Amino acid sequence: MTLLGFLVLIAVAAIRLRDLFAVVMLFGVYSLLTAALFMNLDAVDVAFTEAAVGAGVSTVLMLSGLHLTSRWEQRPKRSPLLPLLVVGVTGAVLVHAMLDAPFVGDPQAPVQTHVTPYYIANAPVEVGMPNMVTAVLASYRGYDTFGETVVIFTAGLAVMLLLGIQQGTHNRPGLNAIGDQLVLRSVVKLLVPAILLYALYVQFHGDFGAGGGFQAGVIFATGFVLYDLAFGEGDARTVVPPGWLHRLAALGVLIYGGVGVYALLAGKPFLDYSALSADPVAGQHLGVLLVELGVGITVFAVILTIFYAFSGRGRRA
Amino acid sequence: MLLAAIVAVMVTMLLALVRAFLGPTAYDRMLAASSFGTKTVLLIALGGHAMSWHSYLDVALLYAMVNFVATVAVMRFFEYRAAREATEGGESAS
Amino acid sequence: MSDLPGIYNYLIVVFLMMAGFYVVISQGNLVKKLVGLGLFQTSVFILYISMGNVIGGAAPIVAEGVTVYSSPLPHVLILTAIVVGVATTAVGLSLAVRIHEAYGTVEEDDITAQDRADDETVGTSSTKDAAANATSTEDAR
Amino acid sequence: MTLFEHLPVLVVIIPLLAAPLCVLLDRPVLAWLAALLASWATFAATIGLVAQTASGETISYYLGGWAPPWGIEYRIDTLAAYVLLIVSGIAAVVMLAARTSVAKEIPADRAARFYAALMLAMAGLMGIVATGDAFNVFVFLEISSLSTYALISMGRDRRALYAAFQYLVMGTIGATFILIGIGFLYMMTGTLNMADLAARLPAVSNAATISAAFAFLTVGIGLKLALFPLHLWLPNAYAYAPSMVSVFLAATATKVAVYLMLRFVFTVFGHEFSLEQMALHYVLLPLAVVAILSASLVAVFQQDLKRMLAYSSVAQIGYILLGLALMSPEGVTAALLHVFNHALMKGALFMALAAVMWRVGSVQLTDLAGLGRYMPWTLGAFVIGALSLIGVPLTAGFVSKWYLVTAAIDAGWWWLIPVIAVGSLLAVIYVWRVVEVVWFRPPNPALVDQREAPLSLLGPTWALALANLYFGIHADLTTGTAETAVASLLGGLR
Amino acid sequence: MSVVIQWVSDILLLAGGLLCVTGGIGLIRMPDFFSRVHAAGVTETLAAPLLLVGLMLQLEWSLDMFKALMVLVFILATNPTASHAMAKAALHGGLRPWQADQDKTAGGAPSSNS
Amino acid sequence: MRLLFISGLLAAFWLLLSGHYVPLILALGAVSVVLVTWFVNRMDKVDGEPLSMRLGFGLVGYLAWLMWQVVLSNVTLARRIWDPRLPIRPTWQRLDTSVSTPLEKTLYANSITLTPGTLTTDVKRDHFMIHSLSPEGMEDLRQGEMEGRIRRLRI
Amino acid sequence: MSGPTLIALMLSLPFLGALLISLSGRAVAVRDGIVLLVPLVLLAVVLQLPSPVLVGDRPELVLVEMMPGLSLSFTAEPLGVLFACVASLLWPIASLYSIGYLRGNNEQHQTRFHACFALAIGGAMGVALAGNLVTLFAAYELLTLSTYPLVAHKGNETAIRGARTYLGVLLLTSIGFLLPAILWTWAVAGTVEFTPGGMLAGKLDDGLMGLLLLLYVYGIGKSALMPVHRWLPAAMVAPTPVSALLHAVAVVKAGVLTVLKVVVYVFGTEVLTGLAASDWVFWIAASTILIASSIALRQDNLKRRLAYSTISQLSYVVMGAFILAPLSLLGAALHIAAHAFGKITLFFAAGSIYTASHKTEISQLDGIGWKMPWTMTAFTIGALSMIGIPPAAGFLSKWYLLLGAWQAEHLAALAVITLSTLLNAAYFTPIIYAAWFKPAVDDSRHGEAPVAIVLALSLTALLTLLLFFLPDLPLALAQAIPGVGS
Repeated sequence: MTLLGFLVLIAVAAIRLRDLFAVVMLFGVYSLLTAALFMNLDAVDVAFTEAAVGAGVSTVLMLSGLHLTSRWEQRPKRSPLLPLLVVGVTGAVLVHAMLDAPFVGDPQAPVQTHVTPYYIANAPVEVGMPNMVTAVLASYRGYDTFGETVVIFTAGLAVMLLLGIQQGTHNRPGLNAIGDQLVLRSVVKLLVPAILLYALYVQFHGDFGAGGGFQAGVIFATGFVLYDLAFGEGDARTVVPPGWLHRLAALGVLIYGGVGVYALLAGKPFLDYSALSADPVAGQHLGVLLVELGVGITVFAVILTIFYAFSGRGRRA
Repeated sequence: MLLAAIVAVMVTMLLALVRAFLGPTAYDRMLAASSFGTKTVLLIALGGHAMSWHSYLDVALLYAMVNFVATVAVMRFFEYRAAREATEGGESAS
Repeated sequence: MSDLPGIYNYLIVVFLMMAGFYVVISQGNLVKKLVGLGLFQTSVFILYISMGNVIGGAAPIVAEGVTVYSSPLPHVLILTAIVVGVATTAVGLSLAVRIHEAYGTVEEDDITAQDRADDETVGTSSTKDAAANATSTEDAR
Repeated sequence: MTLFEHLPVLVVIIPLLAAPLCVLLDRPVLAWLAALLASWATFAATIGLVAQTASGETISYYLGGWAPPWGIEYRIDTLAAYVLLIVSGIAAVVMLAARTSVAKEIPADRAARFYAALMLAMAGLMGIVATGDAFNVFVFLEISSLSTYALISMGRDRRALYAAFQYLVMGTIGATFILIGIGFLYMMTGTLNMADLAARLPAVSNAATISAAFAFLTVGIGLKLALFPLHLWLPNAYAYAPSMVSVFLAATATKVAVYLMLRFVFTVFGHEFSLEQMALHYVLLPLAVVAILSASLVAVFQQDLKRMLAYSSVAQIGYILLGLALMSPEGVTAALLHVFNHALMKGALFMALAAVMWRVGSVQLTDLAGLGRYMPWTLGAFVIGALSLIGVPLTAGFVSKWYLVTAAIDAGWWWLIPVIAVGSLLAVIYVWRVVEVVWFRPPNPALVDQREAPLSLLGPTWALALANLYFGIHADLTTGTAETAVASLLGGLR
Repeated sequence: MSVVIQWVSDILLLAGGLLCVTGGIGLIRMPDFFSRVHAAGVTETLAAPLLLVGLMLQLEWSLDMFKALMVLVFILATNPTASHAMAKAALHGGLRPWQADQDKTAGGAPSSNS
Repeated sequence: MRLLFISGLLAAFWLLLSGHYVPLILALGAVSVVLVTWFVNRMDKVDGEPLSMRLGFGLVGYLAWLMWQVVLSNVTLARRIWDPRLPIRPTWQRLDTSVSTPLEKTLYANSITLTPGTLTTDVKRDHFMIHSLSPEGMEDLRQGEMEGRIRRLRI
Repeated sequence: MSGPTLIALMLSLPFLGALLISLSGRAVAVRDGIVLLVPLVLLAVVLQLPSPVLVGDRPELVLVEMMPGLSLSFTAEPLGVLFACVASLLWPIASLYSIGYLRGNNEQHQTRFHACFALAIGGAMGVALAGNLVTLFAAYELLTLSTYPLVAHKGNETAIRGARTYLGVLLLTSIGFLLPAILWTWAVAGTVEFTPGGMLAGKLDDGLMGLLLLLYVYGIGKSALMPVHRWLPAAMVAPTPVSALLHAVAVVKAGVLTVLKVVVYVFGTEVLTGLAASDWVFWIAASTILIASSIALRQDNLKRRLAYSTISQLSYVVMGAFILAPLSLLGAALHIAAHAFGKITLFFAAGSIYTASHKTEISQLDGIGWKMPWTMTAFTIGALSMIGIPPAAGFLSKWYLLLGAWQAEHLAALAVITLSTLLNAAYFTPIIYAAWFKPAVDDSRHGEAPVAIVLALSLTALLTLLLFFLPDLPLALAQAIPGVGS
């Protein structure tokens, strides 16, 4: 409840503030709070992702975007009446809809009684992993996740098309203006390996707890983003050249798709992992591992691509 | 006592939020947001234990990390901007 | 109104969604619009996660001594939706950046004003196209 | 399982996997070849699907081997196969012309990624149509939308950027509305599978939540559909996009949105709920009428031909919705026919403009005076498309308008006839302005020594133009399929 | 868990909570950005360790305890760095500390610039 | 050798995080450690600032001392915050220093920042810029106890 | 050759001609050869058709089934065959004339002109043979669209504006009224196939039937009933061969033919007889005759006077149909042919005058008869036919119209015909008088027009006379129309 109250405060502030920088900061806070709320609602995986994405990646991206555009918003000239009316009507419809909705947490709600029980009863057995979210994500609804991977690939492609990526250089921009961020660099140098390893831990422990390919990819990319922020993009681009990234992004999608096509060739439906092994459960396990790997690679590559694209523009500007 | 600590953390979050709204400078908001982030980490760690959430410490660890990255990014944002304004002679009045 | 507490969560979520929605449709600054979209989508995520929650349940990860789990399905859906959200934000931001490069502003009013000014001097359209094309080839390098 | 049984998923994953392949190949020619092969393979697979569903069967395909409602199901009935055919057919034709046009309009080092994005847009649209799972719709919707935003922004004019941004904002609002709608449905039924939803919805159909879900889905899809007055993004998006993108989008994107609308209105909610409880047609009807009249009128005043055609598209969507609003088998058949025929005519028209753009570098009306003398074949095809747009007999446009008016008469809504007639007359006006200028004005001095467009553009243009004639003269195929599709879609209605 | 540990843990948690709030109050009361950094530091340097150690005591010997430790280490390593970096950025962004002793310095009145 | 050391640290980190000690996960862990080490090596080559981690008991002792300082200054600061008069007199001054290696500088600067009441705002080649809530804090630093302890660590 | 083959040939020859003409555009001599040859072949084909039709055969050709119950089908029935004969007889002559005219005036875009001309003939054949309303509509629109480039031929502002009016009015009426009328018919009768005796009998009450009738009558804008006649004067901007095509060979004739087909095959004369709306249409046609004639009287521009004359003459056909007597229907059908021959002669003559002397106003024609004897002789014959004086064909059709009116005891019709004949005489005789009997004012030295033109107009003048003396074939065909012979 308190968290929701905080969220309301932030939302109101975000409407009123004209300093976009502050708005973006608040948006980051909003995401972080939402993630905490998700924890409270038993959605560990979602909280994990929202924190990495909303508070991390989105904020960083928006700041980059802000850096390349302008920080102050003009006072809007148009009348707020029509938007208010639209919002009012939409809100009224929503409130109306909520009056007939099952209560939050009602064990008799259709959500809890129809498909869910099957997952809870069978996912640990059929797919063989304790984390049902991963089981549903990567196997039962593996095709959605394939789509999700393609979405992120598409985003990377779109950003590449829009902004292009400059090749790496060895200068350290920004530093000449400010001077050496020695302290920051040293600490970052200590942290980056830990972050990278943590990402891989998240990648491979999605079966057991919160995490999985998507979160891992984001965190892995975050490690390099941090490195880039501290050491300058010249160094970062030498460590991970942009030329790798679009290939990696494509590769990840192809790994995921390849598992599906392999099943096709084995005479099973697309993405039926039981084709991977004589023992269906072992096949599921292997399949989930592989597709999560594909997801992780694509997400890592795309997030870093996007970041490079923005920071590359920054240097030109 | 765990509960008291949680409440204390939440109160602090509220105070940080107030600072974030008040500003007045962007750096104040940045500080408030960073501080808020740290409080969230603590909240997750304590609350997770209190309500026995699954793998809450992983999440807390992640939050701590993300918070740092975001802060560094913000800082960089200002550095670049300052550098740009120094070369261009300032673009915005305020 | 005895059922109000049960839907209290939802009502606040509705408010949050509408706050985001309002930002999107009322503000003229492109970056702020994107922030609004983010708020809007994030609030929808809360709606989904709320409906998956069950009283006395635990996170849907098999653990000893736990019998009631929250539904994993909304979590899966929202994981996907979060990805979609960040993808949209990234694409939107890169568009905003390019718009800023092309127009020198990210305010809708200014952009439409410039477009209208272009319309009035139709004769120069070809040169402007050529210029836009030149920048895009330059980007490519 | 044989290859034949995998067709439902193949039509989606062939273009989907061609996209990363294009990125890996990285050279424009190779990427184009890959995209071309993929689009034609998809087209061939779609024809297989059409054949399998021709007499009204429904194919169900369990992705990952999990039975619905636990897994995701692909469900292809006649209607879906019909729409799949439109999308893949147009894509196949577009890819034929793409190499020439793209080489001129897109920088060479981005061409490979451009093809990848085009493949993704196609795969997204195919996925929306093929799926039988409500949430999967959202995922594929976003694949197609995101790639579309990028594709539009590749236009040469800087306005393409702003157009893409507007589309992005509107599209995302639409997608979020759809997400809310799906969320409510899930909240009340606990399932996401469309067939399962259809079975479980009647029990809870009195809840306000379901009505709200219906409202949100309608508005969300309406945004994607460019339903008046939610169409504001469309004219700029189509006008400033690269030529090939305009062709592809104008011919397919809104069609898929129409399909989605049909799916939700009839399959998921069922006509009883949609019509009797929600009275959807009373909402759609006035909007459709206003769309036809106002958008046609606006089109008359456009100087940019692509923009003019874009407004015309808004009006044509009005016709399609008019068919839906009649809510009779005849009306829906008319709508489906117009979905198909409009794809053909707008494909031909935008393709002809692509050829003009290739040669002249502009589609401003004033720049094109007397062009007919230099590019008679291209503009001849344009005229055929234009006639089809007007609805002249022996063209495809006539067939759908014929059905539409007949359905209106059957429904007893006589007053729609003048609306349709006025819409057609406005079409005459905006189309004939062009014909007049390109054929009968003295040539623009800047055009001297222009030559006919290359065969690679002319061929696809004429293929689409001739299709307009073929399906206008021999409409059995389309009408028959449309009627079968409608029969399976609304078996209960009458 | 022994009673002693429980007691120690409770005391640590309570102290941490109090310090935490103190930092928050400081964040509000302090006159300018740089002094607020100090206040924020309170919570991060002492309150967080107190709370986390209190938590670790409750977790006893387990992987979770190590993870909590890692969180602590992480906070201790990053927060001063972040504070430092922010202060530095603020300085270079043109913000000057308000100094009680020499009112005539370049920065002028507190909390004016951005 | 250095890489082996880093790998070892990373492996320990993995084992503490993981909690699942089955062959598959362990093998993946090994791969992960190798991958990360490879990246670390790449970074070191590029940025020319390889990590030197000479951990010793000296550091532990220093940290213990530092924690105590932190507690002390925290108490002071907390008292000031709660004091209705808010008795602070911020100053911002230059602090000359003779610590030289990057890690020493980092540690020193962070230690200053970590103790509430003093804040390093800038690190230059031979001096820091320090913001202090009260002149006393500045004086304490000038006396050089902290600097001396850090220099004695020889890291 | 069998009936269907003939029909297929008739329909395909003009299109084939258009294709060949466009392909041979570079080789002018070859192209003009084709322009002359194809019409002759078509004529040879068309003339095979009357004999089977006259013995009661109704050859039919179903091309494709467009939609269930809707096919693209063609039937050779007397009315259409009559029109087809007239059109195909005039096409070769018009082609000859066009070649002469276009070359004589050094016109641009000759290839486009000839190709579109051929397409228009194709449309006319389609209208003539259409077996149902939809096919008729398609051919009707083809005719409209293919004549548009001809009207806009000159490409200057006036030409484009005139062409815009032409297309606008014709499409407005056809899409706005004719198409809804067809759809309505389809909805009511369940078919659009032409049926002798009509398909609507008893399907609608009188009020709605009247409304439908008005929709048809005004939907067929080509029949130029007032007030939808505006397109015809507007189209006067076109070159003279085009005017000939519009007024004589194809367009307006297709319009009145469509009216007749609707009367005969859609409503059926019996249904119309009892209908109040028939009377309305009669009066509309009658007033069009009188008003258009009075307007013609005031025109000094020769072609404009001829245009208004056409408007009034067309209404004879419509009026004849709506007198609703068998003989008047016969007269109406005959008038299609008679007016075609006469009016084409007049327009050819006008074009001839323009080509030779660049004169366009009637007041400039004093004494021109002696400079251009062939042209003015032909003009005189054409004018006689218009007024209805023997031995020109116009007399024949007017005679039957009068007989029909008498038969139906329709006094008003008698009065209108008489009055309009006087008006016709009033606006044609001054021209003839001036041409032959007034002294030439200017001394411009010009002779006859080029040979091709003179040859063409002499031929049509001859035909006008021939029709009077040898009316057997058209009479026989007209008598075979349902509702006439029986």
